[in-house]
Amino acid sequence: MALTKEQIAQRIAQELQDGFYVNLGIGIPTLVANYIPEGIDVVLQSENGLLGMGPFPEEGKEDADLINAGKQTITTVPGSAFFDSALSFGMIRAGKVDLTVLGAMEVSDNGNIANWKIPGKMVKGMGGAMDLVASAKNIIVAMMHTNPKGESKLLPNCTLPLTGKHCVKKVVTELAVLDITPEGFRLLERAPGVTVDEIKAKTAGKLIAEGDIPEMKFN
Amino acid sequence: MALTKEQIAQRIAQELQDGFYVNLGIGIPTLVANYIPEGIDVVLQSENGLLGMGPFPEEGKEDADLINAGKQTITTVPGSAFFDSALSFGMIRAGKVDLTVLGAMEVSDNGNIANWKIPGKMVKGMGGAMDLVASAKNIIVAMMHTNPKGESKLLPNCTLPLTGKHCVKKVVTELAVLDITPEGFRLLERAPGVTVDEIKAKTAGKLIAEGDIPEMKFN
Amino acid sequence: MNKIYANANEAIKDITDGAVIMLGGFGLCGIPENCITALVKKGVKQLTCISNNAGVDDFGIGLLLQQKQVKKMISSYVGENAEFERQLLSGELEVELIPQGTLATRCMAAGYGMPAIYTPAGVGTEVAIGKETREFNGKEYLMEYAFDAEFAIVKAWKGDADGNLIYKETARNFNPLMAMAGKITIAEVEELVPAGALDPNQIHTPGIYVHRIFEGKNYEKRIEQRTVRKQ
Amino acid sequence: MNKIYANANEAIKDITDGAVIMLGGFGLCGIPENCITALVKKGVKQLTCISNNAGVDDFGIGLLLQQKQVKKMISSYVGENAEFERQLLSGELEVELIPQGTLATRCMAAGYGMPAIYTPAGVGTEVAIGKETREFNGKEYLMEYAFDAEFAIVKAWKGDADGNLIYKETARNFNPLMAMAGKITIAEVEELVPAGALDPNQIHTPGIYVHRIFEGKNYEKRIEQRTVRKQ
Repeated sequence: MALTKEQIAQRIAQELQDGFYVNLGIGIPTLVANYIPEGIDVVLQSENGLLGMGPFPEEGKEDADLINAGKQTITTVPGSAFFDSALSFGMIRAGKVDLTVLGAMEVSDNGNIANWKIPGKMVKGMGGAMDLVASAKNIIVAMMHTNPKGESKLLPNCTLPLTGKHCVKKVVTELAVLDITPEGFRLLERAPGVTVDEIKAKTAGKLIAEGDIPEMKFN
Repeated sequence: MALTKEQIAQRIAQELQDGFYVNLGIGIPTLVANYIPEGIDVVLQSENGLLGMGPFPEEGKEDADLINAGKQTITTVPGSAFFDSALSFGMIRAGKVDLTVLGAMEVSDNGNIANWKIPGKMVKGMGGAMDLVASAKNIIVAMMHTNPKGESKLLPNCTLPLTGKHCVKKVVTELAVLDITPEGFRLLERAPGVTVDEIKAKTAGKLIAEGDIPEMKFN
Repeated sequence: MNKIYANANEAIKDITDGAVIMLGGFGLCGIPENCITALVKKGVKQLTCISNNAGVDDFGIGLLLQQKQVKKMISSYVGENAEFERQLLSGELEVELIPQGTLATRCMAAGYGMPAIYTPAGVGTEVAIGKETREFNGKEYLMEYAFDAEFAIVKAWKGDADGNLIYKETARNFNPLMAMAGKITIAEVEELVPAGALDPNQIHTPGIYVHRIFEGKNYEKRIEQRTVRKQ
Repeated sequence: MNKIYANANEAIKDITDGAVIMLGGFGLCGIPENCITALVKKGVKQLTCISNNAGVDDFGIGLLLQQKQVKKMISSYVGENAEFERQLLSGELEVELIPQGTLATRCMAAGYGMPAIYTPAGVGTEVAIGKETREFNGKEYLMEYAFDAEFAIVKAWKGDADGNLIYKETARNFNPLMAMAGKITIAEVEELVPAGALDPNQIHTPGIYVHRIFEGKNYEKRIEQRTVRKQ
């Protein structure tokens, strides 16, 4: 059965390691924060100028001066630090952020990503996405395998304007976990009960599915 | 009569204007701080990371964490701010410092300056001098007109390795105040009792002395 | 040397039609509310605004857009603004979208006297069109130029008479960078104190970068996405 | 994630012969005294030291020079050090002198992931020899590369368990810049506190840049030029 968005986040959270500094994008990526494995320390970076982002505030404790990159009210955790936007992207550009998780409209089998613009429709802007994808050491894309029309979002080539080239390392969808390799998407895991054939059918880009592909495990 | 070093500093202090941010080099330039005209506010920048440098501390009040670029113990004034060395040279490079006063071994009549190295002798390094001369909007050199051997330090060309090119705007020596113009040193003022002929004799670079050259005035 | 102005109207008095101005803030967080209101009141037009966002319809830079005072926005993200969208589609408004880190670093470059910087953001995308690229250590970078703005308008938490500024939490964002970058920098602060009242170790923007300062009034500090914990 | 080390000996344990290390401080102000002592004790040799100054004969980096542990110094000013002078003239020691602002900005560039920066410092001088120059807005600049150092060793006033650092007065100098620039950054602090004990608004170096931290001991904080007011 296909994963819920919460389960996609939960599966991505399994990639976290002790001591990781992590930037989580808007949407499914934000949910990853709810599934940080017990016993490890992960520090969340918000690119508007915070290391050590905590959960949303309790009702009545919202602080207009304390928001995340999605403009949501947030809190801090002990050991947090504020800084300006240049230092924020400086630490991203310098490779100090260990993992970036973000959403996408399209990913191609050579690691290109498109997630900021649909020509002809309203252009909201790239925000920090281009900086993040150009600099992050490790980028995981969290998205649905297909768009609302049922068309694959894992493509041979992105059709939308690119956010960055050759940068995505891994994709987690409601159906599968895939690595981006020089040969294309490599299927690593299937959602419980989802067949390799279904994943193949919904993946337009080059897909490598060798041997026995295990099901994802959740605790 | 030739000026004392204190008087050179005093004459340079007349160039200060209200609201100026000023960087004073080591030696005679440091003395300028003692002659800031009454009624104007001048903020001293120390390139090791301080705006709002105050006088030396009282005996017993020295603080090892609070020094100037000459490694001397200092104090702060109200409104001071500390910052790192990159921001310090950033504000210098961005032209935010209104006036830089520094010493020199040689100045040429096209505004070149040499003050950091004597080949064959010990090389101590340029410290912040190259950054300052390359970026300052307004550079005044405070120095003696001749070296200990009696040779002019105001030259057609510097003989020592340069610190910067075409950067000096004004020179104040024990004998004269001179502007650097496209035509060479322009004599603006004489030290009290010093003749134009003496200044001419001691200036090896091109010297323009037109009309009546007034004596410097001290309060 | 007096940097203290009575209010926003006085501080922005010489901003005229066609000016290039930077405005601090991220979303509605840390925006110079008093100065925006004063710019609306003054009715200055044809502005080029460098700001990470464009406010919302009825707050922030949205107020300037409503009055059609903005000729061009240079921003990284301009979503959630119907009047903005209308003006953009009708061709009344020019928009230059640039990556957020590039926006921040181009401000910083101006404040540090660095004419250009290199960043990998936008390589291989339409952002790179017409820009010089260069490879360092096997990675491709774009050369981006320092901003050149006449005015920077920022909002700080505390400021002193010498123009030293301290920001609060994530309301810092672009404010210290734009404060460094303006030829004339105007700071509005929630609390204006005498020189010497702030700890010199804790200054975020040294006063040398700030030319005018005033204590703002009636901060609304609107929250764009009020989000609270599920109980 | 534990960044806390017991002492300097533990924190520098993996620095080996031939390492490139950055050392914070300006003169003797804000230098990592404990780590320098530990490096002397460890006897590691052939070091390349990036540091604004080279200490004095019997303190700071001078202690490493005395033991002939340094192969090369990259500094802006190396005066007042007789042993240094002897080694330099005898050819035992290499020295690369670079302008102070260039030194600082090359550290910053590393911390900001910028491969190179432009500065006018040194244009037309021997510092420019062999370097690429470029004109922007009618002014000539040198291109200077970001530093690439394995270790940065810095000294802060206060630090917390997550590696966040606060510096005191002019002891800040190069420390936050080098802290950003090291592949592995080691911070010694006068006071180590639990995470959460420092005000997040006041952090100079965010912990993401700091890999190891320990509370130093017996700071001498020697004054190089004790100067007092004339009564």
